Amino acid sequence: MQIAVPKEIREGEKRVALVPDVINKLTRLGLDVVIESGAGTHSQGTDAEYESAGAKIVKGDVLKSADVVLSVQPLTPAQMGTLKKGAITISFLSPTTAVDSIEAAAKAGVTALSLELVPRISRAQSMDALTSQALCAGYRAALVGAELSPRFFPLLMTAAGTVTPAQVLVLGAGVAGLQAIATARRLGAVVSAYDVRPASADEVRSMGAAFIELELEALEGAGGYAREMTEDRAAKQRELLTPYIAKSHVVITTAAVPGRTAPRLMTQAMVDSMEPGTIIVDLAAETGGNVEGSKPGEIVTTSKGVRIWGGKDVPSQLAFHASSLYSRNVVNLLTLLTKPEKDGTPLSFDINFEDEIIAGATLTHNGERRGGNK
Amino acid sequence: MQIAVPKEIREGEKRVALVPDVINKLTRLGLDVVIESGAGTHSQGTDAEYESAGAKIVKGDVLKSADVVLSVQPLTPAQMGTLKKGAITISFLSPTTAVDSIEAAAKAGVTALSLELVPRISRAQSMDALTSQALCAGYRAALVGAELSPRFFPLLMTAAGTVTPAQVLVLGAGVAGLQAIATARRLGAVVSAYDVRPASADEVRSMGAAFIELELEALEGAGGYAREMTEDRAAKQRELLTPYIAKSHVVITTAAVPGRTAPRLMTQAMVDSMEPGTIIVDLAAETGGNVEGSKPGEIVTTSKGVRIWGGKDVPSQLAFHASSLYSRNVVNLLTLLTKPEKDGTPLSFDINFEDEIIAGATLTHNGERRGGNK
Amino acid sequence: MDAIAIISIFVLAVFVGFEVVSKVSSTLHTPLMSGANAIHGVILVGAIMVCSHSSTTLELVLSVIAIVLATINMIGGFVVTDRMLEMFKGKKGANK
Amino acid sequence: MDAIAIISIFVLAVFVGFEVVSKVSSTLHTPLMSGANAIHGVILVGAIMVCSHSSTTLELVLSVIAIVLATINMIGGFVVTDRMLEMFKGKKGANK
Amino acid sequence: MNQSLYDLIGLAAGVCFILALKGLSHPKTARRGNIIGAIGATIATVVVFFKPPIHNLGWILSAIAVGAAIGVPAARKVQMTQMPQLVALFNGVGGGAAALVAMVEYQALGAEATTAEVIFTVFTVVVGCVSFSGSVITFMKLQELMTTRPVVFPGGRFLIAATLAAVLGSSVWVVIALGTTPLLVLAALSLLFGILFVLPVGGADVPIVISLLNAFTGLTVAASGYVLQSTLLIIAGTLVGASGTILTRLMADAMGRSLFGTLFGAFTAKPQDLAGAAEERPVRSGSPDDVAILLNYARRVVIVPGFGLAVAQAQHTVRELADLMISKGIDVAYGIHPVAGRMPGHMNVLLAEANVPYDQLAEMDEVNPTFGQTDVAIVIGANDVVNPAAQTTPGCPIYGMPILEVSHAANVIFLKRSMRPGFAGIENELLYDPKTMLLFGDAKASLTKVVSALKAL
Amino acid sequence: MNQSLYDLIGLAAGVCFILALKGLSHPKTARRGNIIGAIGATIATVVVFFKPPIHNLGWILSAIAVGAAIGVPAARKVQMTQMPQLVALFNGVGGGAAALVAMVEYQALGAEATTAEVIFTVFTVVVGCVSFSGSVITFMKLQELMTTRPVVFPGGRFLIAATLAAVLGSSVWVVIALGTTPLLVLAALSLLFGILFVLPVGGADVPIVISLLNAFTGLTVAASGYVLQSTLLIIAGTLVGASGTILTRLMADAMGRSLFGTLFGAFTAKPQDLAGAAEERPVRSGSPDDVAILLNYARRVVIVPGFGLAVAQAQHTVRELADLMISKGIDVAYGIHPVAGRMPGHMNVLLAEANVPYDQLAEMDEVNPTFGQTDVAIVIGANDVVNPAAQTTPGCPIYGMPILEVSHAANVIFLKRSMRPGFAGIENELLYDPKTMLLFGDAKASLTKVVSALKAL
Ligand SMILES: NC(=O)c1ccc[n+]([C@@H]2O[C@H](COP(=O)([O-])OP(=O)(O)OC[C@H]3O[C@@H](n4cnc5c(N)ncnc54)[C@H](OP(=O)(O)O)[C@@H]3O)[C@@H](O)[C@H]2O)c1
Ligand SMILES: NC(=O)c1ccc[n+]([C@@H]2O[C@H](COP(=O)([O-])OP(=O)(O)OC[C@H]3O[C@@H](n4cnc5c(N)ncnc54)[C@H](OP(=O)(O)O)[C@@H]3O)[C@@H](O)[C@H]2O)c1
Ligand SMILES: NC(=O)c1ccc[n+]([C@@H]2O[C@H](COP(=O)([O-])OP(=O)(O)OC[C@H]3O[C@@H](n4cnc5c(N)ncnc54)[C@H](O)[C@@H]3O)[C@@H](O)[C@H]2O)c1
Ligand SMILES: NC(=O)c1ccc[n+]([C@@H]2O[C@H](COP(=O)([O-])OP(=O)(O)OC[C@H]3O[C@@H](n4cnc5c(N)ncnc54)[C@H](O)[C@@H]3O)[C@@H](O)[C@H]2O)c1
Repeated sequence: MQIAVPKEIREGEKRVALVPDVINKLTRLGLDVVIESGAGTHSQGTDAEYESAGAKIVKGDVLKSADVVLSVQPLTPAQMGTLKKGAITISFLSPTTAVDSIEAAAKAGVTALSLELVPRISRAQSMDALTSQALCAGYRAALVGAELSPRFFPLLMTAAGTVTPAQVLVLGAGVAGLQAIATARRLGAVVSAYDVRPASADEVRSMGAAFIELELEALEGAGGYAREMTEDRAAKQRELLTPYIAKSHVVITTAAVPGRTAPRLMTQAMVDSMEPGTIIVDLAAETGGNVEGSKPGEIVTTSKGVRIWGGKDVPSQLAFHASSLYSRNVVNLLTLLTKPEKDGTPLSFDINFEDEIIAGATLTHNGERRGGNK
Repeated sequence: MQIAVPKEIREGEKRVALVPDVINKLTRLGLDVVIESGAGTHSQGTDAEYESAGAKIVKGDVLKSADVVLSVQPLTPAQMGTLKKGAITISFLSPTTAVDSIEAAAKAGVTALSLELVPRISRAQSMDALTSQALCAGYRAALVGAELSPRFFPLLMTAAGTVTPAQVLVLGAGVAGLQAIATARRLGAVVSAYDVRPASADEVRSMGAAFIELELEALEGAGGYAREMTEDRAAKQRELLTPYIAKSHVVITTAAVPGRTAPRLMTQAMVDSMEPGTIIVDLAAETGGNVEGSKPGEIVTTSKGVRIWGGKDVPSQLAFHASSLYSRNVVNLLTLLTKPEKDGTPLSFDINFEDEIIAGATLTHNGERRGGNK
Repeated sequence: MDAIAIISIFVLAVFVGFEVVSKVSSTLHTPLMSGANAIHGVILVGAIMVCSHSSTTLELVLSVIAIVLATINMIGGFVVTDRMLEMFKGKKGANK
Repeated sequence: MDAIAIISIFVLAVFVGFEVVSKVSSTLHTPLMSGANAIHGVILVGAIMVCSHSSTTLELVLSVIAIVLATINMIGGFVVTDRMLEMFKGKKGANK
Repeated sequence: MNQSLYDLIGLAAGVCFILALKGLSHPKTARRGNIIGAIGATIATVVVFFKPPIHNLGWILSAIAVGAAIGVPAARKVQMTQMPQLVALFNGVGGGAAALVAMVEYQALGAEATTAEVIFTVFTVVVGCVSFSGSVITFMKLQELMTTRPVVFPGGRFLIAATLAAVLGSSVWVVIALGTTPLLVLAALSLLFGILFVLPVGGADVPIVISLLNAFTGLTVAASGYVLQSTLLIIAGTLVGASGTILTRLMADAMGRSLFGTLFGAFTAKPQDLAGAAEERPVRSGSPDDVAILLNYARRVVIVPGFGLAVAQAQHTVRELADLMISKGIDVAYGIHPVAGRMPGHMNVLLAEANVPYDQLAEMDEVNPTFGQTDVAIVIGANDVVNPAAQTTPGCPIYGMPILEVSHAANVIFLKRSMRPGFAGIENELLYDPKTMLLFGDAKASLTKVVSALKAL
Repeated sequence: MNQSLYDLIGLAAGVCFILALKGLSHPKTARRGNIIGAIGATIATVVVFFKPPIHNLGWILSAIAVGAAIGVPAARKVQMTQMPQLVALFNGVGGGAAALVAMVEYQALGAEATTAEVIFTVFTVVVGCVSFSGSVITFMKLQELMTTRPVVFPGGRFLIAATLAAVLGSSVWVVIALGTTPLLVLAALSLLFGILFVLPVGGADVPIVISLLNAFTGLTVAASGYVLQSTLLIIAGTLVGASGTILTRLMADAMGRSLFGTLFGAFTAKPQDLAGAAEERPVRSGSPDDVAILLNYARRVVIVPGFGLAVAQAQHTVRELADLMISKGIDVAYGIHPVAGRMPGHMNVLLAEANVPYDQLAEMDEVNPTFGQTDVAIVIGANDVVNPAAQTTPGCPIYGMPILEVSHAANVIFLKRSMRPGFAGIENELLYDPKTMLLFGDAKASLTKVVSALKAL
């Protein structure tokens, strides 16, 4: 059985789906691992390291002969076409944006699993790549805020006067938001945060930050995710948040609603209410942006001197650890699919839809599309 | 009496010698403050703010009529020429690199004070701009290290495996080094540090970091600064440091010896001993570099995949707070020179060489050069 | 012995009793109670005294019963207390 | 009063004395010493007793001196203790 | 033997008892204290034989032998959990002995008895009998020979009041009329009163009542001492009476019970009140002192932090506790579950803030095999991550998630505020496990108390 | 008055004394305790007049009046710093009184005296006289009426040993020969012994000796009680004797002195030993308990951290202390000097790590004006930043640097390890200031102890 990892081809993607460290977990199961030469370049995994970890390095295409293809970004429709029938592909295959690839997978009779759709149950946490990558993004967001700000984050009382601490506001306190809070707090900033989910108040406070209570009804959907809200409520939320935003030195936004474009938390006017020299870090820039005017991968400076950093491939900016966490998620999912050799029955894969995780994550199987269960 | 602040003209200099906040300290003494329009642009001080703080905004030259000129970078020889005889200029006037400006100042009969030469006595700490700017640089250095590293700084135990903490090594534990230690520690890294001064062992430990004891004699000169060392000792130090460097993920170097080019702490071979993906932050790049191959203002990637960030105008990267601290230092020094109005005798300046601080900091007076006292 | 002496002794013993146990951690409540319980088994001494000078059979029978009961109280009490305290038995010598 | 009673009283009083002061913070050492000092001023009672039944002039003189000394000890002792304790005088009512 | 010497030796025995109680008040000296007490008792018993004249020596020695033959094996064989009832029984027989001694002495004194002696005799008989019958009932309750629930019946309050009045009445009768019959009547009424007094006491209050009856017995011994002119009995009895009283109050406080309510429940309780008490699954909840003692005598402790630690912001306090344990030579590790808290690495962030050295943190896979050698696992504000349902209850939301197997440790302590479940919303069977002790309250407040208690040990 | 009633009232006074000592052992109840003691003494004194026959009433009342007229003003007017010597003097006169009482009673009993009574009398006279003369010498030392240094002269050891032998010898003589003369000789020798006993004691040990003499006096009172058949005197005297003994040991421990060394210094010390003791400038060093009490009764406390706090890594412990004080309703602020530590913002980094809320941190300019209303400034591992030399000593390396003006606070506490100076290497006069208390030791260890002590209050 061959597990293949192609080089990521999307511009800006620096992660890799398997790091050398985890390869022995697969080989121990009896699986062969094939890595496209150079796949780990950006995440500090050299071909030599892969080889000594027990993988085979192949220059050029690795997909054709593969039984399982592991990647970070979904395979392109063209790549899907080259797969064997019955092959398995695991990646961040988004049912909303990667429609073509899913079509192609179904057509090719490929079993396509999406890490985005792994249900958020406790048992699946070790396969939850959304969480592990959000962790990286949240950490980065706080660092970027500190890096761009012309101010210190911590309070410092010095002979040349007192440096007051930065006021950091985090909007959206999911996995990324909480990590951003933690990191900014560690640097000494005064952090406050807001989220629509009622449970998040306790979570925010448990990080030592202040929670902003707005007089709005809460919104919590299934699996701990937020629900989308009406435009009315969104407008009201923006209005109530404005004073908090105006007095912040750094605002970090991480709000997302699964399968939707990111909610618009800050309008141009809100951005303009901020002081010159303040920083906005929009982690949701790629999915539409929480902040009006943010552009993924760019730093936009407004006419009022506010800089908006639009996140793009943020976990890739922490390529080493992001890859390493992602690899473990993928391997854990793959292990779930694997029936190890036992009593003579050879090693095989078993797409068992009884299992809620597999059922949830599978998008195409045997030429058919499946809904995912979320 | 007119105090003038010109716009900084050196490329990359974003600080300003007076921020709006401190202007009232001067006007309260009866001094007039004139600011060149746009001087505060990069440090978030608009002309309007200066005006409302009590300064006069002048478009174009402010030097000719000034009694005192405050700046961050030394005035150019040309600028010196335009000053009134007897005028005072205060800036980072380095006796080693700004020789021309000092000549020009002497020729123009200008009293030139250098903040670099303010003696390191307790009373002068409020005027010690080297310290305040080193503080900014040290903080930035740690942030840059975290930002560039493809690894997390903190330890995190997650469902997708454990992220091990980054090993950060700080070489040179002066003001900047200690602040870098503090910041890296806050982010959760495991920090160790080395310095030649014997007192620094306790100082490093007091920041919660490990001190690296090398079997070398200590080097401490006057005023708490380090002395230069022989090439033999330097080579030995490098040899002994190599194993520590090889296992670090981020190395931050801040070593300096006043009035000398920065000591070479790391050779190419030592850089090459590091793993790919590791980061070196060389704060001393501008003064010759602690690290072989570092270039000020650039990120050099070695053939082995190590990235070396060469510091250039590092405090300018924290322009707001760096300016604000610098302003207070300058104002404190200026206040020391000022004889306030009293019993009818009008406000005046008094360059009293009895005072050890003034004696130490003055480089030219009444057309003559003075040694500084260090 | 005169009354005032007895009362003095009583009063002082009350103070000693109060002071001695006034700060005891709750884990020791039961062993302490049990130890105190064993101590009042010294009524055995009284029982022996009355038995020794008992003249009628009734007195003898009653006082023999008293001795049996008092012995159970005293000996059993100390033994059971000791067992309760087994957990404190040098499980860790290194302690302070 | 018989000897055994007196000894019992003595022994019990020793225990009470030990227990009562066994955990006192050092700031209270001096006031406590001073208070105890005042207490032994009750020798005044003894002095009054001997004065009351003194028959010779020598006895009278000595016992009158004893009364004076004992009174100084007792009254002075309590007053000075009180003064030492002034710092604890409800300086803060809000305390607990 | 010379009377003075005899008395002095008696006094020495009394001093032993004081030292015994003193010793028993501290964990470190408790065993030694008990032994000193036993030595004192032995001295006292032996010396009495040297005070001639001694008659009936054979009877006396045989009776002692019989008593020892009953008491020692009972005390040796009893199971840990049954000790309280044994103590109750021992206390009862002690009270009975005191009552018998008083009655015999009363017979012996006959008409010579002074009024004071009669009064003390009456006191001894009444209290001794109450202590005897009351203790027997508590024994039966604890041994589950009868219901552990408060026994309350209509009119019970009046019956008990009437019995009390009768006891008082016949006491007066004895003092005035003297004679054996009144005394026997008094004894019978007292026995009845003892029963009625204890019947309405509910299960949890029983230990308090035992302690009180114990103090009572002490007083009867002191009273016998008066009648028998024995300083030793006076001192020993008074000591037990006084310390028993204080102890009763301490116990009531520690259990959060009102002493008054416990004792006079009999008079005030109405049947429906008590019948209404909800029958809940029993959990073992402890005090900070209990936790501290468990920790103090442990060799290895694993701290398992969870979301509750973060909510309580108790990171600094937990570090303090760990440092304290380490300074006592205890091996301490933090067992970090990968999903403890609400964010990946939540516990790391928290503990790093408190400067917990990284090398004290152990990952789940590393720490799980060590629970077998762990004396105490202290679970602070965690729940799901130690919930055995993940292994035992297919279909529950956490089924299949690896957990920290704290149940393999010799003792498990939970610090949480209530019996509420954690994030996943499922009950944790481990909370009801007999080896689990619960310390209810905010984690920070609880830890602070544990630290103080541990320092005091 | 009925003898029993009289005795009972005496016992009540004894109970008052017990409660008094108990009260005096805790800051909160200390004053009340003293008052209870005074009440007890009053009761005891008043009731003695109701025990007829009373002769010489006039003399008695006048003597009391004279005693009061001397004692009260002395106690009222004495300055805080002179209290110890007054206590010594009071103790001495108490001892003298006891000796006199015994001598008079001895006269009165004449040949009727039992051997036991004679022995007790001898004891009272000896110890009372030693207590008297010893106390007078300590008074003179403390009052600086004579040198405070140990007085040691060649052959002193032999002289003192000889005197002791003489005292013992004449004691035996009194017991055997009876009569007034031997008793007077004994008294004289005892007085001499008291002087010789105390002379070699050095300044710092004097309080310990006072405490010991105090315990001695207690025992003489108890002995008088035996002779006078007064339970009250026995109880009161024994209480003072016992508690005084314990207290003496506690004091010696707290001062880090060996009790044995203090007492038998007289016998063992050689002149050169003591003469060699360096004469250092006195500083007032305290114990963690002292610090805790100062803090407990403060309304406002300012914490001044410095480099030593960082060296000791005591940031978490200081926060604990602050939290504890805040929970007691004390107003707490941290006074942060701009150059405290070794790096700009050093204290901020440190305290942020311990999660000290930013709003508790006050800059120098903000906190300096408030020291006047501050009860305690606690300086933790800082030195230069509070050194008044910066304002008073032109030319010193820190002259002209603004400092935290902690000397304006009512009390200053320094936590440091030694008398060594700080970074600038200059002595800090504030360490010798009478309002300064030093707590030596590593800042973290010291703070931990202060926290425990404060919790216990
Ligand atoms: N780590 C992640 O990335 C992540 C993200 C989302 C969800 N989760 C889930 O969160 C759970 C984590 O498990 P856990 O054991 O850490 O937490 P948990 O199962 O939620 O249990 C926390 C316990 O702490 C107690 N508690 C709350 N506040 C307290 C306080 N102030 N003092 C004392 N106790 C307090 C609560 O009991 P009382 O109310 O009785 O006090 C509760 O039982 C898992 O189910 C995991 O799947 C984890
Ligand atoms: N902030 C800056 O940027 C900077 C930079 C360089 C120099 N400085 C200078 O550093 C000084 C700072 O003043 P400071 O008051 O913070 O420090 P300091 O004057 O150096 O005093 C520190 C004190 O802490 C005590 N100490 C050291 N370790 C201790 C421990 N483990 N436990 C308890 N006490 C301990 C030392 O006394 P013992 O030895 O008796 O314990 C010492 O007296 C100033 O002179 C300043 O000019 C400041
Ligand atoms: N049980 C599990 O196994 C498990 C695992 C991981 C995460 N979770 C839970 O799921 C939650 C969401 O995780 P996520 O970070 O991946 O979510 P996400 O990335 O989908 O969203 C980020 C955050 O944005 C918030 N948000 C959405 N709309 C908003 C709006 N209009 N204004 C403000 N905030 C808005 C959401 O509430 C969420 O907290 C987490 O907080 C976590 O508690 C559970
Ligand atoms: N007393 C005061 O008022 C005062 C004020 C500020 C700083 N200081 C002291 O002065 C010291 C130096 O301050 P700085 O940061 O401005 O110094 P700096 O910038 O001149 O040098 C930075 C550090 O590099 C170190 N260094 C030099 N050569 C080295 C080598 N070969 N290897 C390793 N390290 C080397 C130096 O020891 C110094 O610690 C500080 O540590 C501080 O304690 C004193």
